Amino acid sequence: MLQRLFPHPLLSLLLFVTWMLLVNTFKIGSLVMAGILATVIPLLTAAYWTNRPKVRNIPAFAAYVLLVLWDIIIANIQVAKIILFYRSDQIKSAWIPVPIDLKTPEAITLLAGTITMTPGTVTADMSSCGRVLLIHSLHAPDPDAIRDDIKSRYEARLKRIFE
Amino acid sequence: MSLALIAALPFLGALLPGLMIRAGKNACAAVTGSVTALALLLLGLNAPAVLRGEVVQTRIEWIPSLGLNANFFLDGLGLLFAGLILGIGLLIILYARFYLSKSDPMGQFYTYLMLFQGAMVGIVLSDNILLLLIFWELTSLSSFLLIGYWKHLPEGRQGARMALTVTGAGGLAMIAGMMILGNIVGSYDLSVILQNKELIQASDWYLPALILILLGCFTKSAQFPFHFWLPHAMAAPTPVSAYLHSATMVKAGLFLMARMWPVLAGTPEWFYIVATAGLVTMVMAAKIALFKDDLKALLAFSTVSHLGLITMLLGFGTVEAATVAVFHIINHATFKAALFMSAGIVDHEAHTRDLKRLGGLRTLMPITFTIATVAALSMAGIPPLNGFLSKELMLEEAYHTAWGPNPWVMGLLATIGALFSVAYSFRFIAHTFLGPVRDDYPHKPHDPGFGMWAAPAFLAVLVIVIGLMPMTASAWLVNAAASAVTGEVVTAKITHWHGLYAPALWMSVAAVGGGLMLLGGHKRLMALWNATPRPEAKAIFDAIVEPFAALSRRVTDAMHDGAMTRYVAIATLAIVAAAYYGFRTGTHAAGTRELMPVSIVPAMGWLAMVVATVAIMVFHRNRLFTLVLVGILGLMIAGTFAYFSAPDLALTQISVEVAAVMLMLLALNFLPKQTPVESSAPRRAWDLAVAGIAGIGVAALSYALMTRNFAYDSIAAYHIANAKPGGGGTNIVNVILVDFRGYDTFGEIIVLGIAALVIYALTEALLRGGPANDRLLAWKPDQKRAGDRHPMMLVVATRLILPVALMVGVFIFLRGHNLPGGGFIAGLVVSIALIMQYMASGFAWTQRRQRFDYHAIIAAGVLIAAATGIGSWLAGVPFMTTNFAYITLWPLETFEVATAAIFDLGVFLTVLGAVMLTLASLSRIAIRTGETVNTQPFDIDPSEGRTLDDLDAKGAR
Amino acid sequence: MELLLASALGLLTTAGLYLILRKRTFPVIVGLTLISYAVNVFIFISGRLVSGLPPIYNPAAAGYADPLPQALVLTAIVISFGMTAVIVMMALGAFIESGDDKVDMNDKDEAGTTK
Amino acid sequence: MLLIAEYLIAALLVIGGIFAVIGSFGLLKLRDTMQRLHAPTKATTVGVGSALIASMAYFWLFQGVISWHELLITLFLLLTAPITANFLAKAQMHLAIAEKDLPPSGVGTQWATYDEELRTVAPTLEDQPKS
Amino acid sequence: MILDLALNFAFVCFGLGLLLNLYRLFTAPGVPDRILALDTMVINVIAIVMLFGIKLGTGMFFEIALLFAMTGFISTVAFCKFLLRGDIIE
Amino acid sequence: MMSHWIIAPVILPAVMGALLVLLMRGDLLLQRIFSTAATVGLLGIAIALVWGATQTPAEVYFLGNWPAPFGIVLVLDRLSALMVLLTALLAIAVQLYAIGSNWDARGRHFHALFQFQLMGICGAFLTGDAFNLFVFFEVLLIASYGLMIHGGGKDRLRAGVQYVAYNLIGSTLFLFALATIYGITGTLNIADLAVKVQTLPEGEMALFRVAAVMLILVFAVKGALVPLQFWLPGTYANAPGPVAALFAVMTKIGAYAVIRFGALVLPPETAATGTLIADLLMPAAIVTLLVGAVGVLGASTFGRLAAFAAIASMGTAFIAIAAFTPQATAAALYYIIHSTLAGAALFLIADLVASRRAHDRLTEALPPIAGTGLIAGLFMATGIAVAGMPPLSGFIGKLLVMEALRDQAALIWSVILGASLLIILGFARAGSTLFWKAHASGSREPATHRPEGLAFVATFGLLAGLVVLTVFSGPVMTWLEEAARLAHDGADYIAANRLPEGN
Ligand code: NA
Ligand code: NA
Repeated sequence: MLQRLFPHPLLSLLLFVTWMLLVNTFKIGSLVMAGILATVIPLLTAAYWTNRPKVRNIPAFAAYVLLVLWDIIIANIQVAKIILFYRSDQIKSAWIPVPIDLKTPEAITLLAGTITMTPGTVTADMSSCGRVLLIHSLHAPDPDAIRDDIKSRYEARLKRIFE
Repeated sequence: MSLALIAALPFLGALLPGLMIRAGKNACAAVTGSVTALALLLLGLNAPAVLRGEVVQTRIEWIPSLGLNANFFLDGLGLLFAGLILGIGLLIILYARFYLSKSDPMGQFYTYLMLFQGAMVGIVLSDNILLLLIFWELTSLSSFLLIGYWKHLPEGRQGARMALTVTGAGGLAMIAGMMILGNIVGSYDLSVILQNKELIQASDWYLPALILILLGCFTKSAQFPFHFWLPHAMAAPTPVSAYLHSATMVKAGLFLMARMWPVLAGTPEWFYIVATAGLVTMVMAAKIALFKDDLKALLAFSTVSHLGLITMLLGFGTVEAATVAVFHIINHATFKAALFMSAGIVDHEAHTRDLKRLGGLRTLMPITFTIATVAALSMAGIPPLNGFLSKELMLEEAYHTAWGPNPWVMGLLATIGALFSVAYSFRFIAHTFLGPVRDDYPHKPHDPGFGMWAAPAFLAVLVIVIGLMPMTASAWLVNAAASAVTGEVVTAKITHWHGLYAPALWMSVAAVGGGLMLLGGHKRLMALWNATPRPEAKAIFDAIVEPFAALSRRVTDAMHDGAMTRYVAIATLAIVAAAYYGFRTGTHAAGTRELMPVSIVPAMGWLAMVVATVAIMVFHRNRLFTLVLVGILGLMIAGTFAYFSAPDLALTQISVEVAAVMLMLLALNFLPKQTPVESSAPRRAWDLAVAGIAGIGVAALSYALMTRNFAYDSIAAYHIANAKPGGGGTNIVNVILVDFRGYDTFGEIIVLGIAALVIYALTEALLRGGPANDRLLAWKPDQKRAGDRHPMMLVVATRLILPVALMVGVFIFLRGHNLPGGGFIAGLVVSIALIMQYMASGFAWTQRRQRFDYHAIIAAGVLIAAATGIGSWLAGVPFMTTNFAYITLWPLETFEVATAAIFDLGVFLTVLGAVMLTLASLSRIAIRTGETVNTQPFDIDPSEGRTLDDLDAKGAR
Repeated sequence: MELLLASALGLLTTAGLYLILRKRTFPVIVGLTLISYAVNVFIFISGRLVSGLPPIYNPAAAGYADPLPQALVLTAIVISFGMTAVIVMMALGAFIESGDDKVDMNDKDEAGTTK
Repeated sequence: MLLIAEYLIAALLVIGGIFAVIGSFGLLKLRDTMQRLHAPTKATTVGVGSALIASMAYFWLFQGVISWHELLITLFLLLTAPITANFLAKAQMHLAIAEKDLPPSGVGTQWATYDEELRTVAPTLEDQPKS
Repeated sequence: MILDLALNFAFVCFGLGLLLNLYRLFTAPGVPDRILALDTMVINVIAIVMLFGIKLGTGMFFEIALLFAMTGFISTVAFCKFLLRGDIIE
Repeated sequence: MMSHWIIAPVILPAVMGALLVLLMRGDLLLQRIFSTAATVGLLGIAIALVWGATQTPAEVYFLGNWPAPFGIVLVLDRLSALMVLLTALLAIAVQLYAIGSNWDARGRHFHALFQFQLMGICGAFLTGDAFNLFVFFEVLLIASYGLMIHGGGKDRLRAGVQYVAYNLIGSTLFLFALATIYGITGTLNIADLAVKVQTLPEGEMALFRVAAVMLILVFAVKGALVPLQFWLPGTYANAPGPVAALFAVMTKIGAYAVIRFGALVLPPETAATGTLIADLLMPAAIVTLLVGAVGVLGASTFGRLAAFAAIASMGTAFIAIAAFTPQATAAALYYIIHSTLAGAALFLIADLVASRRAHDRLTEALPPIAGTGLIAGLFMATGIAVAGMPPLSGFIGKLLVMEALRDQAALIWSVILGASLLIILGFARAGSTLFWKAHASGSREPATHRPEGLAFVATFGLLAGLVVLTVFSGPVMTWLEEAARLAHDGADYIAANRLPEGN
């Protein structure tokens, strides 16, 4: 019953919070409304999200988010440095295939997103089998190091969270 | 009442033949005839009074404000003409019964005939010149039908058209003339107009009115130079010719000249125009008649000639001449109708009317011969027949009338006309009936049955009777009619012998002698005539009308050739020019409103906007880039709205702009991606100039507006003051939308709903079998397509973004009444969120997961909005009167409940449904081009074991 | 600021009309979009320019931007959106039916066929 | 306290502004499209992020309103930037980059953007839905 | 005071970014670059709108910024999908 | 006592349109029944409104219960009631024809669009608010777009694109005009506008004149006034027959609006605009009549002939309107009623012919069609009406217009009468080709065609309307003169709005 009422509990939670952020005031009425919407909207959209992933380790997920936020700041400073201080011919861009072990689409997407938001890398494409991500690196003197860094710093953590 | 009934009877009678024709031709003719007879009877009942000198009147108010009333009056003139029309009409009905062949639709014929008869009777009985005009034009129309009765004959069609054109044009001129007359007098009633001779003739408008009215008369009576249509009308069946072109319609012009004689005649203008035209017509038409081999053509031109004669007499403007004119009208009607019918009998029996193929019928058709001879001799003016009497009187009048300083030209020409008249009359007899019997008639001729010759015989008897006893047989009628024409009491003295010294006697003798001489030398004259080049009336008419019609077609087609670009350029220039004219002719004061200082960010936005706008003009051929630029413009305008305190507008602008760009992208998929260069550089420069002029106008207007204050307090002050207390919302814009001007919004959502319906219907039409469908089935994408239709990242992100965006939609909807937002923006936000879902996994996939009835959503939206409005009726207040209340429900805070919110829900649903239905339609078109529907949300799913590796392992690849 | 807006509006109108005078449906539709942008802003400025005073009722507000033109613009935007959707689809339909996307039609050649 | 806050907000604004300029500048300076993709997807998110946080702080400290919803925009931008980059990269690959100029995936399959037969992987329905 | 200064500095920065994007839009070698420039423009505009909110001390601009973010994202994806597949909602 | 009936002509079709979409979109028979019922209902309401307008001078319906000029008002006076009645009458004929000829089955949503079209038209006639007039213009336009391309097809869609594009430009102009008017006067209520324009400061006059010109030109686009008439032939000739017939009232909306604004807000006595409108309108109207008449003579197809006849009729109507006197306006109204019915009949007949032939070109004859006699009779009668020949109402209308413009007789009368001649000529030639020449073209066997009883009933109905109009011209004119007097006087109209003092 509860399963059917809340097909995506995490989504419901997210929506509840989103509503409170949107209304920007803390009132009982808002809470009621948030509750209603957090129930109804997942029901309405459940059809488009059938195989929902299980986040097994929420603290790890939180830690991952913080890590990524920090990396984003660092990444920005690095990119800024490259843009401002490197001559064009000094920038060594590279395409890097990164084989991945993750299987759930959500995890893969999260990894791909993380890669884009963090130091000098953008997820450009995926292999037809879904096993390899194609990364473009802005400045990659050592492509292998970047690939290993991705696997150890992000993928391993995501694997713990999702699988 | 009875006069109106007389005029109405033929029209009522026109309905009967069509009904009666099933009962047989005799019944049809009998019914038609009895209606006419009844009308004649009614006329007869009024006759005694009229002959006593009274005027019978019937007045029925119709359109008093126009002065157009169904007023009828009957005086001597009316009695004469009505009698002729109905009497001869009766004879024609009889004659036509036997004349028409089996294959001719008789019901139709009688219907047309009765229409015509009614119109004629109407003309002569009208006591209102506007009413008269109605009947006048009706004769043109009904004669058009009668002349074109034999539709398979091209002469019939052309003759009918020519007659309609000429008499129609004359009729139009007459409308103007009559209206001028009415405006001079201040009444359209004839009986009033006829009392105002001095007023009319003193008016500056007298001459225009005279000319215009005479145009009508001359065209209808085929007077020079409008005589040419009449012979071509001879394509009509002979009964028609006999009726229309001898006895009645052509006399309508004469009737009108006679009718208006008291107020129009007597001036030099009248004399020179009317008498001259009549004289010229008389002589010229008589001459032409002499050389016509077609019996009916001969008679037609003779008719023209005699009409000219009567016109001339009326033109003299004297009481005596007018009296003669009246007398000749009677005489001409009798002998000419008889002649036409005789000619018809000849044609009917011998199957030809060509004088060259006739001759010798005297012994084969003795009865016809007798009738025709009597009538023709009368036409020639041979004593003692009635034609002689009026001709003598005519010559007498002509002799005594001077044309300008010249005293004898009138008499001379009149004599020459009479001379020709003698010649063609005798030719008619001689070349038809006299001479040896031939053996090459197209058909063996013999006299027809009694039914067919009865009518002409009756007329021939009349010719003789009037001829022998004019005073007994006709003077009473002539007197009555002539008194009516002249407005004086006329007592005609008609005698055969005016004394040896009467000039007319010798003129007559000269005419008969000369006429016989002409006939004697006819062969040589005919050769001479044939050798002389003559303008052919039809050729001239065609030479005027056809090029004009062709020119009309060229001009019209060239102007309206579907060149939209030119239409728009013309419209633009016209609008700017007119607006500029309006501005220049008014007083203008420069604005005094304080300007707003320029700050840096708006200046940058302005620069972006200017650059993007110019870029669109420059790069518009690259369509995708154009859309990107449109996106920038939309963004900048949204920013402008935001900057100048219009948050609702900014929200709406940006969401509408995205939806529109999406739509254009979807369409662009099927369209060419580039616009080819099709205009020359000068053309582009011209277009730019046109557009630039309008642009300058808009800039100037907006600057002028922005730099001044309102001339009056804006009504918006009321909205601001009442939004919260009266409308229950703090977002004044939203309160205006759902409350103050909710009715606008109601219309607006219906526009949106209709748009979706139109798009849906259009899609259905395209997908129906046909060229469009074939083209779609054969459609090939014009650009290479990448693999991976539905990349995983977007699908996964959408799983989060969609719910959040829906929530944002709800948020924007709910707060709309108090803060920027509302149903419309919310509808668009939700639509855009759904579009994202469609982009992620495809429309069809999404629709299969969860099907919405978009039609129902639209309709529900409209109905909810309408219901909110209608609901207020229950409370006894007008449509769309909103209500709101503050409700406190523990433990919640006090919240507002407003009916406006329900209305806004209707808006929301309509917007949503409309956008979705549009997308669904586009998607269906795409599917018809061969697009497939995916069963999975994204293409690559490593978790489900449907990867290429697995497929490789299974050997599927 | 008034001059900036006026000039931008004039330019927008010019560009819009220039595109409407092109011979293919696509630029014409874009042109119509541009002039509808122009007129929307024009309606808006008929309430005169005000910055920082949104028409949201607030007892402390120093004044308000004229809300009425804003409401009118909203209506106009929505309507022109519907119109744009329709003409886009009609242009697409005409293209699919005839195989080209010309705006002008030769009425003389194409006229007269039975509907 | 307020002064510190003011400096903090000012700093955030300045940082945001600088990053915005850098991001947009990178768009001009960098050599090829793939490189340029890096600049705005990162730099501007921080730029806007700073501005948004500045806004939050401003309203919190100066107007006494705890304004959370700027956070929503920041999160939204963080969530969508990778998708945007992914699509732009795919578009660039599709239009301007030959498959042979890219390293192989190493597992024997093509990169998805170039795999024209990919849609055979996901079964499709050929019939047309009735609406 | 310092806040005003910083605010104006930020305005100029984001405005400058906007103009640089515009320049890139026209000089771009390919369509993806143009879309990228447009996307960046939207982000800069969002920032400007928020700064404007700070300047006027009103939260009125939040929804505008949010909607700009949503629509900017969706149009970018739509343009790219168009380039990739032609039909954006196939 | 405010009567809710005033808004019924808008609400009834709107609700019915929505219900048709919601409940019956799959069932044509139900659509036909309910849509026709709604139209009949509309007619009943219209009759009641005319009755009501005859009893009281002007009645205002305050939407949302907001006072004028702040809310939107509907105004029922003789003029608006008349136009609603005319719309309803025409609608019934057109609807019967569409059903009888099966046109409504050749595409989707015919009846829903038809109802929405009626809603838009009635809304435009009834509104007392300038911006609301724009909204309802758009409603009726967008419905007309759908109806115009009903059934699809290459030419129709291409012509449809032109029609839409041209009208979008018109709508844009409308908004420019409204915004300028609002920007000067600060009001949108028509009555309020009329009051305020009287005291307009001199310095504002030039701008206001620009707005007035733009506004009238918008109506001129709808009314197909030269040089803004170009859209009409392609649109009408390519629209489905019954739709073109319904469009007969669409051009009249332009005429109506010019009368409403010209008489109430911009009369020649107003200092601000003076005779500006008349000065621009009259020459344009004269040229319109001539362009239409020449077009009738030169039309290459029957459809275009009918379209140019429509243009000519608008020329005549605008000539009368441009005089801006009550008498001329009454004449214009009479002529509008007449030309709506006659023009519609002509389009229906064109469709009867076209549906029985391979083409409707007037340049070549085809064998006789089924029912030639009947159709030719209808054609002749309609031609008589359109050309302004007696005895039908066209003649009376023409006389009324001429009589009302006797001050400018030399020019106006010549133009009207000359145009009549061209039209007569054009009709005679067309009829001869369509019906008479057919008999000479060899085959005497008429082609067979499915009988369309209802279609003929509809066409006859319109002609019967003309006959009734003719016979009862007297009382009709008396009624119209009062309508025109009230429209020009404006006092009742303004008083009914109950505007606040000194606002
Ligand atoms: Na209310
Ligand atoms: Na709205």
